[in-house]
Amino acid sequence: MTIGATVLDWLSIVFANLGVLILAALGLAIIFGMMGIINLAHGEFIMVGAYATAISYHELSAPLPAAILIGGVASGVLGLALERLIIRHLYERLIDSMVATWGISLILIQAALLVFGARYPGMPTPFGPLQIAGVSTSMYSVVMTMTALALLGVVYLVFQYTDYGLKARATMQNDDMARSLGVDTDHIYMGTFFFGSFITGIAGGLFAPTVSIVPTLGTGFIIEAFVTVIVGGTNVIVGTFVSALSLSAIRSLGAQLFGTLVGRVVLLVTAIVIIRLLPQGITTYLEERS
Amino acid sequence: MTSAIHIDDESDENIVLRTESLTKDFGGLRAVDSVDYELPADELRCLIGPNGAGKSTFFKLLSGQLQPTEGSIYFQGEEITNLEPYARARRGISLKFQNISVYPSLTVRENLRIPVQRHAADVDGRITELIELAQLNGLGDDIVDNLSHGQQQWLEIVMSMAIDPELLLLDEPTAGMSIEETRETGDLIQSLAAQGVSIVVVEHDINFVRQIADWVTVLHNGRLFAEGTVAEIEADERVQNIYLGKEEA
Amino acid sequence: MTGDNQRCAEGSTSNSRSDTSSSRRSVLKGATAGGLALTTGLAGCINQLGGGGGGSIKVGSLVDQSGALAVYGNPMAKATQLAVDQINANGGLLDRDVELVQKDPQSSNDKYQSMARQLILEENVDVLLGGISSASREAIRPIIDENKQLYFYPALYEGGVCDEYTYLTGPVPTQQVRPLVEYMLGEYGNNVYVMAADYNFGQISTLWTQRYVEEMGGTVVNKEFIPLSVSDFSSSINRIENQDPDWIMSFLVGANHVQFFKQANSQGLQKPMGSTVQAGASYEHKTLSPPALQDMHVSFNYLEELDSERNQEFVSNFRDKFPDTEYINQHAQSQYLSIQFWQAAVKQAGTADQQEVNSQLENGPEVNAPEGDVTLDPETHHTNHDMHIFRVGEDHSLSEVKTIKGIQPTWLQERCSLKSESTWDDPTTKQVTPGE
Amino acid sequence: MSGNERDPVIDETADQPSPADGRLQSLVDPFEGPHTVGNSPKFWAGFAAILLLVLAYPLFTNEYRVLVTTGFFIWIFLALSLSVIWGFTGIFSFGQTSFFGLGGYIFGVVGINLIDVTGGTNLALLAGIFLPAAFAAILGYFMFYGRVSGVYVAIITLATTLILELLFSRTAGQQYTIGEAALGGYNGMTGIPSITLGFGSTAVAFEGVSMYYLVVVVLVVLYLCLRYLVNSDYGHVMVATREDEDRTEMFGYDIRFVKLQVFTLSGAIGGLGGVLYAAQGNFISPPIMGLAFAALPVIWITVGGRATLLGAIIGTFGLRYLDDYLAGVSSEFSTIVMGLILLAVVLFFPLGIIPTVKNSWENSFDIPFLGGDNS
Repeated sequence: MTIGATVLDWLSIVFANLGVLILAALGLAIIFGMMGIINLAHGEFIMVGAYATAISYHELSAPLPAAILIGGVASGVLGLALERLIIRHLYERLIDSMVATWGISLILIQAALLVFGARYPGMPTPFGPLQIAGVSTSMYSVVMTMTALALLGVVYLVFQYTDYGLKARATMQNDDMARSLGVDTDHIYMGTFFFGSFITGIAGGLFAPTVSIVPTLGTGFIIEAFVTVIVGGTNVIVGTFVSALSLSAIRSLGAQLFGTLVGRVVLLVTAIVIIRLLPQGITTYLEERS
Repeated sequence: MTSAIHIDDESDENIVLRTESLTKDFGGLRAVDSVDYELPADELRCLIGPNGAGKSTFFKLLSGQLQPTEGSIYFQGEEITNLEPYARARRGISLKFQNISVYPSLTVRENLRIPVQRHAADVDGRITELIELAQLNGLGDDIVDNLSHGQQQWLEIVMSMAIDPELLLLDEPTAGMSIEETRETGDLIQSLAAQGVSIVVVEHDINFVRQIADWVTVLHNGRLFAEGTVAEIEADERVQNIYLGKEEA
Repeated sequence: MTGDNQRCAEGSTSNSRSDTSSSRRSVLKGATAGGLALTTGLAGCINQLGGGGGGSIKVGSLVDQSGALAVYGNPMAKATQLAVDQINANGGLLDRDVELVQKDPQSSNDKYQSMARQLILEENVDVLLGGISSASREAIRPIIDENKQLYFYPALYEGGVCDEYTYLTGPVPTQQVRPLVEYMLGEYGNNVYVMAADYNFGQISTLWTQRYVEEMGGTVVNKEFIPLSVSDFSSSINRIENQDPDWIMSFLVGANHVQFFKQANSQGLQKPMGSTVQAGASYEHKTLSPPALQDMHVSFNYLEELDSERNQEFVSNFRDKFPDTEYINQHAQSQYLSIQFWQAAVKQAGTADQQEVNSQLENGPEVNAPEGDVTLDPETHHTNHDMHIFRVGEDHSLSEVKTIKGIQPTWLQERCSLKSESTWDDPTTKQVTPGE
Repeated sequence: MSGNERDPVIDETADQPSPADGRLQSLVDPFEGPHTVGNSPKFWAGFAAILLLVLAYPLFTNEYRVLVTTGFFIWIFLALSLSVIWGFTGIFSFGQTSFFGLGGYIFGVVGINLIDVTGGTNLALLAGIFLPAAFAAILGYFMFYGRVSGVYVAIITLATTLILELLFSRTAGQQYTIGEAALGGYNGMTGIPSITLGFGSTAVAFEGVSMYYLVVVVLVVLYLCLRYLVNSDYGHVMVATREDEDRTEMFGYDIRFVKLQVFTLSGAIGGLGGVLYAAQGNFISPPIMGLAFAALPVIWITVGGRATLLGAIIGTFGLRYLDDYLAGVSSEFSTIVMGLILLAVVLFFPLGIIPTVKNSWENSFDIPFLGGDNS
C-alpha cells in the first residue's frame, strides 16, 4: 500500500464525510445560528425527509431527485406547522426550546413506528462504484458531497442577495431593532424555520438511499450535527463548512489509522479542544483575524 | 497630538493609577490606541469623548474584563496588566458597569449582601448604611426589578462602593436619568469622593461634568486627545470640533 | 397451596445471592431497625394470597417493541401471543387458562430491570420469556437468580450462560459458527476478514470464528470492531479492498450497521459473505433493495423460508393471525419454542410450580417445533438444533445449500453441568467466556 | 432570567410566636432563606408529614413497589447534582450522567474486589463519591479556568459523557477485568454487591426495604445540607454568579474557583447517585451515560422548576413515576404521551411547575405559598 494510495484513500473518505457533516448540520445551523433554538428533534426532521423520499420513491415511483425534493418539502411543512404551534412561543427561551423539541422527537419516532412499522423498505444506492487512481469510492457519496456544497452555496446566496436574506440577518443580529425598522420578524422566523427544516429534509432525502429506513435513523446524525454547528460558531456558512471540513478530516484520520471507534472518540475530543481554545467557535476566531 | 499640560507634577507614589501606551485591537479596529493616563490619588476626574471613542473599552482594560494588545497598567505603583478581574477588585479597583448590572430577581438587601458580606464585619449594619446612602430607605426588601431606572443606578454605585475600593470607575452613571436624578447622582458621587476614594467617571453630559469634576480627559478614536480643567476643555475649539465630527485625529 | 403462592413465603425472607457476590445473608432484609420488614413481608403476602388459588397460569414476556431493537421484537411479541392463544384454544394447560403478560421495555436495560421485577414480584408469573440483546439478559439475570424465576432466553447469543434457572432456546456459536466456517472455507478459500459489532456478542463470536478458521487451516486477515452507533463504513470498505480476503464474516448488528452492505455494494465491493445474524434475525433481505445482500450465506436453526411441511403450517397460522408481520425471524420461533418446552414440562410435572417444572425440563424433553424436532440439553439448559445454511440470491431470494443435523453445545457441555452439580437452592449462575 | 418573584413583606409580628415556635424556628433557621421555596412552620409541618408518609409507605405495598420507589428516589440525586450547579450557579451541564455512571462503575469495581476481603463496601462507597468528584474537578478546571461558559459548557459535558459511554462499551474482552470485576463492555457489569456497611460478619447489607430507608435518609440529609448551603453566604455568591458573572467577579469573588467548587460538589452528588443505582440493581451498563439518559436531568429540572431544590425533587419523582407508569401500561402511545406532557409543561408552566404554582397560589390567595414569610 503506497503512501500515495493511503493518502488518496484518506482524502476520498474526508470528501465523503464532509458531505455527510454539512448536510447533517446545515439545517440545524440555520435554525440554531439564526434563532437560538436548540432543536433536539433535528434528527427526526432528517428521518421525516428520508421517509417522505422513500415513500414517494416506492408508492409514487418518483425519480430520485423529485423524491428528495418531496422529502425536503415534507420536513419544511412539518417544521412550519411545529413552528406555528409550539416553537413560536419559545424564542429567547433556549433551554425550554430544547425540552419542547425533545418531546417532539419522542412523538415523531413513536408515530413513525406506529404508522410505518419497525422498518420501511429501503432504496437502492444509485450510480455504483467510482474508480479514481486506484481508489474506489461510491459515486453517490461524491454526488452527495457536491450537492452539500451546492446547498451551502444556495444558502449563502439566499442570505446574501435576497430581500428575505437581508431581513433575516438583521433579525438575527438584533430583532428589536429590526422590528422597529418595520421588519415583520414573526414572518422572518416562520420563513427561516421552514427554510432550515426544508434543507434538513433535503439532507434526509439524500441520506435515504444510504440508510435503512427505521424510525430511529435520525439519532445517528444528531450528535455530529450539534458538534459541527457549535464548533462552527455564529456564521452559518463559513462556520459550518470549516468545522465540517476539520472534523471530518480528523475523524477519518482516526478511523483510517485506528479503527472506527477511535474515529468517533477523536471527533468528540476535537470538539472539546476547539471549544476550549476558541470559546466562541471558529468563525469569531476568523472574524477577529480578518 | 496631545496637549497635555501637567500642572501639578506629582511624584510617583501619589499616582493611584497609571497606564503606559495602553492599546487594544479588535481585528482591524484599534479601539484604544497607546494611551498614557495618570490619576493622582483622591481625585474626582471625568473621561469624555464622542461615541466609539474607546471609553468603555479603556474601562474594561482597567477592570480586567479585556486583555490589552500592548502596553501596561499600574495601580498604586504595582503592575496589574495581566491580573484577573477579581484580583484587581481585591486590590481596590471597583467598576460600575455601562449597562446597569444589579441582580434583578433579588431584593435590595440581598443585592447589597453580596459585596458587603466579603468586606464588612457588621454586615447588616453596613447594608442599612448603604441603603440610606442610596436613598432607598424602606425599599430594603423590594425586588430590584421593581425599582426605577435611577434607583437601580444608585444601588449599583453604592454596591461598587461596598467593597471599600481605592479607585472607583463609574461608566455613564447618569444614563437614562432625569435632570433632577442626574444632579442627585452628582451629589452622591461627590459625597463618595469625600470619603477618600479616587474616582473616574465616564460621561457625556457636560453640565454633569462641570458639576462634579475639576479635571477632564478627552478620548477620541481611541487616543488621548486632550486633558485639562473643565474650563480649558470647554474652551478648546478642537474638542468642540470632534464632537461636531469636523476634526480628524 | 399452588405454586405461585410459594414465592410469598420464600420470596421476602430467603436471599441466596448468585455465587459471585457475597454469600452473606442480608441480616437487615429480615428485620430492619424498626422491625418493619417482617410486617412488610406478611403484608406483601396478604394481598398475594387473595390473588392465588386455582386462577390462570401466568406467562411473563419482555420484548422490545419500540426503540432500536423493535425490528427484532415485533415478530417475537406476535409469536408469544400465537403460542398462548393456541394453548388456550385447545383447553388451556392442566385445565387452567394461560394468561400472557407481555411488556415493552423500549430497548432500555433500565426498564428491563424494573419490568422484570414487576412481572416476578407483582404479577407472580410462573415463567418468564424474552430479552433480546445480551445486555438486557445480563441486566435481568441477577433479578431472576435472586427470586428463583424460571426464565427462557430466546435470542441467538455469544454462548456461555450456565444458570440453574435460565433456559436458552436460541443457538450458540458452536452451533452456528462452526458449520458456517467449515462451509465457507471449503467453498471460497482460507482468507477471512471479520466485521463485528463492537460489544460482547461481536467480540466473542469473532473469538469463535478465529478459533474455528485456524483449526480448519484458514487465516483471519483482519478483525474490525464497529461501535453500534457507527453508520459510515467507507474506511472499512477501503481496508477490505486493500486486503482482498476470500470472504467476509459479519457479526454486524442494528439499523446503523445494515448500511455496510449498501455502502459496500455501491462502492463496488463484491465479496461472498457469511453471518449468524443477517437475514435470519434482522431480515435485511426483506428491507434492503437487491442486490445489496447478494452472496450472503447465513446459518440458522430457523428461517421463515424453511420448506418443511410443519413450518409452512406454522407460518400460515402466524400470518393468518398477524397479516402485517414483516418477517418471522429466529427470535420469534425461539419464543414459540420456549413455550412449547415449558408446556411439555408443565404437563409432565402436573403443576406450574417452577421447581417441579425445572426438574422436568432437566429430563431433556423433545418437542416438534416449526424448525424440526428439537431436544433440551439437561446439563447446559441449551437446545440441540439442526443448522441450515442458506445463500441469498441476486434477487434476495433464499436457497438452502446445506443442512447439519442435531448439533449439541459441545464446548459448554465440558464446562457446565447444571443437572448434576447445580440445585434449585444452591444454584450455579455464571457465564463462561472462551478465554477461560 | 426566571427566578421566583416575591410579594412585599407580610408583617407577621401581629401574632406573637410562642416560645415553642421560637425553639422550632431556631432549629430550622439555617435551612431557610431567600433561595429556597418554603420557609415557614407550615412548610416544615408539611415536610414532616410527607416524610412520615414516605417512611410508612413500605407497610402498605409489596416489595416490588418499594424497589421501584427506591429507584425514583435514586434518580433525584442525579437531578440535585444538576440543580445545584445549573439552578443555583448558572452552569448548564449536559453531562451529569458521566459522574453518575462513573460512581456506579467505580463502586462496582471496588465493591466486587473487596466485598469478600473486608466484608463491606465502605471503601467502594467512598471511592464512588470522591473519584467522580475528582473527575469533576479536573473537567471543571479545564472548562472554567478557560472561561468557557454558556451552551459551550453543555456541549463539552455532553461530549464527555458520550466518550465515556463509547469507551466503557468497548471493555467487553477478558483483558478488561480489574481484579475480580469484569467491566463487561456493552453488556455492563454484573454481580455488583448491595451497599454493605461495617466490617467482617457484623456488616449489614442494605437490600429491598432496608435499602429504601437508607436512600430516604441519605436523600433527606442531602436536601437539608443543600438548603443550608444555598441559604448561606456561599449560597449568595452562587446565586450572584448565576445572575451576573462579571458583576460578581468585580466584587472580588474568583468566580472560576466558585464554579469549580460547586461543579466538584455536583460530581460527588452525582457519584453518590450512581453508587446507589449500581448497588440497588447490582448492575450498571454504558447506556446510562448515553444521550437519552444525559437529557433526562435537564428535562426533570426544567419541568420541576430551575431555581428550586423542591422543584428538582418533585419534577424528578413525578416524571419518573409517569415514565414507569406509562411503560408499565405498555401501550404503543406511552412515549407519545410523555412527549405531549413535556410540551404542555414548557408551554403552560414556563417557569417550571413549582415556581408557577407558587406564583399563582400567592397571587390568588395572597398568602405565601407553603407559608413562606419572605420567600
